[in-house]
Amino acid sequence: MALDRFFRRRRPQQQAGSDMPDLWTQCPACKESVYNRDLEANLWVCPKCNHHIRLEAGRRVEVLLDEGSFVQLSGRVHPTDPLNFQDTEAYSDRLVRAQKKTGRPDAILTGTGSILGLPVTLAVMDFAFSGGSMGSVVGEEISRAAEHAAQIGTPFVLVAASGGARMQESALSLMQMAKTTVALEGLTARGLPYVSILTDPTTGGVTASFATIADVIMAEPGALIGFAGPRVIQQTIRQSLPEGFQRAEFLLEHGMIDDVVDRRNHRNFLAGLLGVLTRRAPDALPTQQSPEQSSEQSAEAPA
Amino acid sequence: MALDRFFRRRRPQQQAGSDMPDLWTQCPACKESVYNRDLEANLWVCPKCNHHIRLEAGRRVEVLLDEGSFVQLSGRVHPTDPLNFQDTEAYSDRLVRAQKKTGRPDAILTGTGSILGLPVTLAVMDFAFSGGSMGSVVGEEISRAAEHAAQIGTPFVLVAASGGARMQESALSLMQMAKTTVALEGLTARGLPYVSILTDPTTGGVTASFATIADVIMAEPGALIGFAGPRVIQQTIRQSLPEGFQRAEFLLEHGMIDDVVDRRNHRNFLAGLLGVLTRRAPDALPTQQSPEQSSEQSAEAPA
Amino acid sequence: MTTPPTDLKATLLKLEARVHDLEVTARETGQNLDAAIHPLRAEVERLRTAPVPAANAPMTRWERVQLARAPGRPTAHDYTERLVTDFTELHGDRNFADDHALIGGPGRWQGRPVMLLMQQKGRDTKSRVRRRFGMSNPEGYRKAMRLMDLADKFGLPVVCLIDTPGAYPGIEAEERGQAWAIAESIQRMVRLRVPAVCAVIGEGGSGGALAIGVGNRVLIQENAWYSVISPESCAAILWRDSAQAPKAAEALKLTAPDLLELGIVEEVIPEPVGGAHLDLDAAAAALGEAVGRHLDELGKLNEQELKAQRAARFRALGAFTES
Amino acid sequence: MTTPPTDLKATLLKLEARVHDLEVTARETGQNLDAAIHPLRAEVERLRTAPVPAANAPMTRWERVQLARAPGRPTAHDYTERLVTDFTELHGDRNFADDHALIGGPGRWQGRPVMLLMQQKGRDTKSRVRRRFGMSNPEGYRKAMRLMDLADKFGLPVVCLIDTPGAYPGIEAEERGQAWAIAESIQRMVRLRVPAVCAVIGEGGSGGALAIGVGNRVLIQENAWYSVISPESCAAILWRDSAQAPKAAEALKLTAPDLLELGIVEEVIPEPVGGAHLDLDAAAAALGEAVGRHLDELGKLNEQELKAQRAARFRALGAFTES
Ligand SMILES: [Zn+2]
Ligand SMILES: [Zn+2]
Repeated sequence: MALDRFFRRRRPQQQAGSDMPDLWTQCPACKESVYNRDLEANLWVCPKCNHHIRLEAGRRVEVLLDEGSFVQLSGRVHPTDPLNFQDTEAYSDRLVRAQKKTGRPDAILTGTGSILGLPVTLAVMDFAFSGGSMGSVVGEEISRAAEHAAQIGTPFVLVAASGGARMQESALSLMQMAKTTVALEGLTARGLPYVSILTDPTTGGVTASFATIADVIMAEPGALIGFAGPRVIQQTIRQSLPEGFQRAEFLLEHGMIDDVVDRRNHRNFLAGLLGVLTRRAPDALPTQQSPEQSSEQSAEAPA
Repeated sequence: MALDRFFRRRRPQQQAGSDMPDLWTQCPACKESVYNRDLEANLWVCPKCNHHIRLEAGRRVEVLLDEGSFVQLSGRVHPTDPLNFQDTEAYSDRLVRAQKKTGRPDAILTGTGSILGLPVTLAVMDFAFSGGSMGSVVGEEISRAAEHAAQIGTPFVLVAASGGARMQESALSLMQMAKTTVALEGLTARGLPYVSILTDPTTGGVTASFATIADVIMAEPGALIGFAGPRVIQQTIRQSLPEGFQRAEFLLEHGMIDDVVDRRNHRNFLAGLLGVLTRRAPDALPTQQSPEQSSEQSAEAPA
Repeated sequence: MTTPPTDLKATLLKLEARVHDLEVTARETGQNLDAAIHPLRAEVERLRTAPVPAANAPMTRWERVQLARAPGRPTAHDYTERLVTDFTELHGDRNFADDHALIGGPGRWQGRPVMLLMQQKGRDTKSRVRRRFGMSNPEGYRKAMRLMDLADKFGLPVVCLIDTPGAYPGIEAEERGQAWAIAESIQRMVRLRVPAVCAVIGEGGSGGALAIGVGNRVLIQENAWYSVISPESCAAILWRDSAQAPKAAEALKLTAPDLLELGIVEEVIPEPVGGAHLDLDAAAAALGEAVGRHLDELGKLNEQELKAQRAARFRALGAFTES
Repeated sequence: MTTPPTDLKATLLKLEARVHDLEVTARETGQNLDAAIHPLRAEVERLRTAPVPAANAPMTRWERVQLARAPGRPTAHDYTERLVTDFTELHGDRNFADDHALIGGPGRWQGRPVMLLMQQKGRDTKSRVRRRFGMSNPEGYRKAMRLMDLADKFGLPVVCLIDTPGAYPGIEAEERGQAWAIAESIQRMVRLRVPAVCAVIGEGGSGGALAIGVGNRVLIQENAWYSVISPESCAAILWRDSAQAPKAAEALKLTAPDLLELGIVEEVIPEPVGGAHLDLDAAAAALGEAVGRHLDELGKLNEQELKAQRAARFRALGAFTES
């Protein structure tokens, strides 16, 4: 099976940039304690309850790309405080704090690499940085990454994780929704695929722009995905929300996403899909998914 | 008001081809008897209950086009019986009967003319001929009319009235759905508007092809419009149908048509709309509809 | 024609053996395997009682209609499992729902990158209900259009496997514009810039089938049918008695050879003697070869030629005289 | 005119300095920068000749937000009644419903054939409820896209009148893809082959406004606002107290002059002293003139130029430094 091969190629190991001070991690969903080493080997999916734990951007890159293939593009663009925004704290102070916490200039990491040998350009939002909020820098880096993909002729893969647009840049944040959309046009012009992966949570202006105009939209199981946040909706309608509302599975049922894909199958899914969309010859590396493998169809016994 | 002008220009009169043996007609909706002369002056809309009485194709042309402007295109194409179809009656006999009844080769009348001075090509389905069913001739005449419009550079207006595809030509009837769609492409290529008017009833393969891919879809009040007939649906779901189901107003609410337009306003509506879509200079003939004239908005008092 | 008539007997023996195996396993393991056993048993029963076509006895049109609908008839999945690799099912119309009666996604048709669209009836009672017996709601056609957009964008030929009694006739389907969805899907196919090969593999029911049937080539399996209306509905209207369906089937001339003669299809794809269900591998091989051959032929045409050929093909259909 | 005179003076000085800079650059590089210089110069001229507001009545940002929302504030209909003839409202998204919060259709903007899209809050309680106070469901944006398709097909410039607190935050809106509809509408505007002029005439609330705000020119009335979030919601999140909305409004810099300075809009359309509601005809005249002028200017560009200009305009927005 393809999954076996995947794991054979990616043995657990100590990662650069991801220190593991604690031996155990408590799963936020089932509250069980899991060995960090096991968790990492399982791509931070809880082995007990299958909960997909949120990933810091660097880890996401490791989960998706072939080992050692990542070449970073982002990092030179830094945020400013164009409105001199001050709430209970100055925006500039918030920025410094988030930068120290994450080691990144802003909530975005982009670069190139490969997935099962297939070259891609990748953009990963970092929820750890200010809730993955989208300001000018996030918009600019995503735009540049999309343009880079078009220029070098690779598919573009984006991992969304964001609470929405960054209030502290007001209308400038809002405009990133249009800006990124403009930048993605280059991929369309060159017939290159764009795949987005919606992870927990993806809401607001990010869902309402680049994240959902992808050619193919994947989502991680259980991810919260929506435009308005659940609290806002509850305030508006003053009634309780339906079970599973705005979760990935809910959106699949409502026709909004192409599939809910287990994190441990992302690489296979992407390689199989992008191989066909780019009309590459079937690879020596078999990444075959025949129709009966999808969860939906396995429910049907042959007649 | 525009309506007054309309009536001034179209006084009741004895029409060529429409003999009126009876002095009175009973409205099929409210059962009131109405003077034929009054009915004609009111464009066969019941003055008592506003019911839009079904129109024979020739009358429809008179209702829509400027007096004397109609030049017929259709008439040279005649139906055959390609399958040698025989049910309780031979198809060929059915055809002869319908031809005698209507004086037309098949359920379609096409031609050119003008609406408040604006040149159009027009196709009108004739429900009186075999329930307006679409076989090869209907498909061919509509296709030719659409192609003619593209060739001479006029908008195309189609009045639908049909129970659907004609069973007696089986798959050949079905293919008319694709054929007419192909023929309409010429209008798109030349940037010419296509407006359809759905009248009572428009169902089946006609609704599921040329009638609903118009740039603008008008419908007459109360017209039954749908894919499956109400009886078929009732048999499938074995429950009663909601009030007003498949009526023009229902479809407007469900976003399927552009507007429900009273027959007495068709000419104004079309002239105003087509004038803008073809970017003609505003005419000397005022056909203005400012926003507050729509029924919806008149409900709102200015603040 | 690939399978000799003796194959029916062989198939029956094979199926009976499998039923027996399953029953033994169920006993031994204590597992309830009824979900697997029942359909097999039903199929055995069906084959036993099915009118066995003698080599010299051509089937009536009505018999073919029944064969095309038989529960054991291979579904689109049976073929794609054998013919398609790297398939990624893409879900949803990005508007309202994911329809399970019409599914699709990119994959490789015997190695050729394509966009696959297929009507899927389901293979057991539960999935048949979920897939509405292959009758799509508007969302199915809207998903199809979305996938056609992707096909055009990435230059993937479109392969459509048609198998539907018709579009679903329900209240909600009407509310959400069943007719509109079909009409727009027809138009979308007319506008495709890539090759499109369609194959009717079971039932080709009316507009619901044509919605994904506007191909550069339209093929049909030997025992499939394609018509403007089902024989039952036709009989109900014209004879005022749906029991007259066999008569209607004759009158409608809806079988593969009829359609070839009428110019509605380019080619009839042979099935094993007795029907595709008797030798699935052979049926799949014939379908794979025919679709693949047409894809290869169409691959030589450019966008304009493809659109022009498709338009001309459908523009020409119809029977009339001119005075 | 309500801008405090000191701000006006400062703005004038700034704008004049920019005009001067551009002129110098043009001379030095030999580049023709008229396209950039002319709108700036026009704005300088406008500000110079604008009626000077009473010195004792400067409005705070929060006061402007309240003015933009006041029930007496003219709605899109108030303007189109005065500026648009031959209007035909086209209904429905051809998918699910007709949205009453976002409406549109072809008409003549002071004689010019255009496709009009407008958010409509309603003018009395009943119509406000029916129009969800200008908050569209996804169907509103899908209708907008359909009308943009028509605009492209018939070469009609698009005029958008923006006035919404935001897209509707409801269960059904989420179920039917509110975010998707907004994202697709933004993309649809990016792809327009015709000129698009947008004007914020009241509230420009977040993505719900931007969905029809991706114009070649974006204008804003003097007392309108445009922001990534409403002051109340911003205050609720950042101050954990929506009563701090006035503070949030200050911080968000969401007024017309702010947006001009940030480069979000090309032009501030003057309103009668005290607000557009005090002299509807004058307000309409100013709106009509500004939109019409930009339409005329854009009419000189071809499809490629229009798309390129619009793309470049939005691609350039953002504030960052580069190491
Ligand atoms: Zn867990
Ligand atoms: Zn009456």
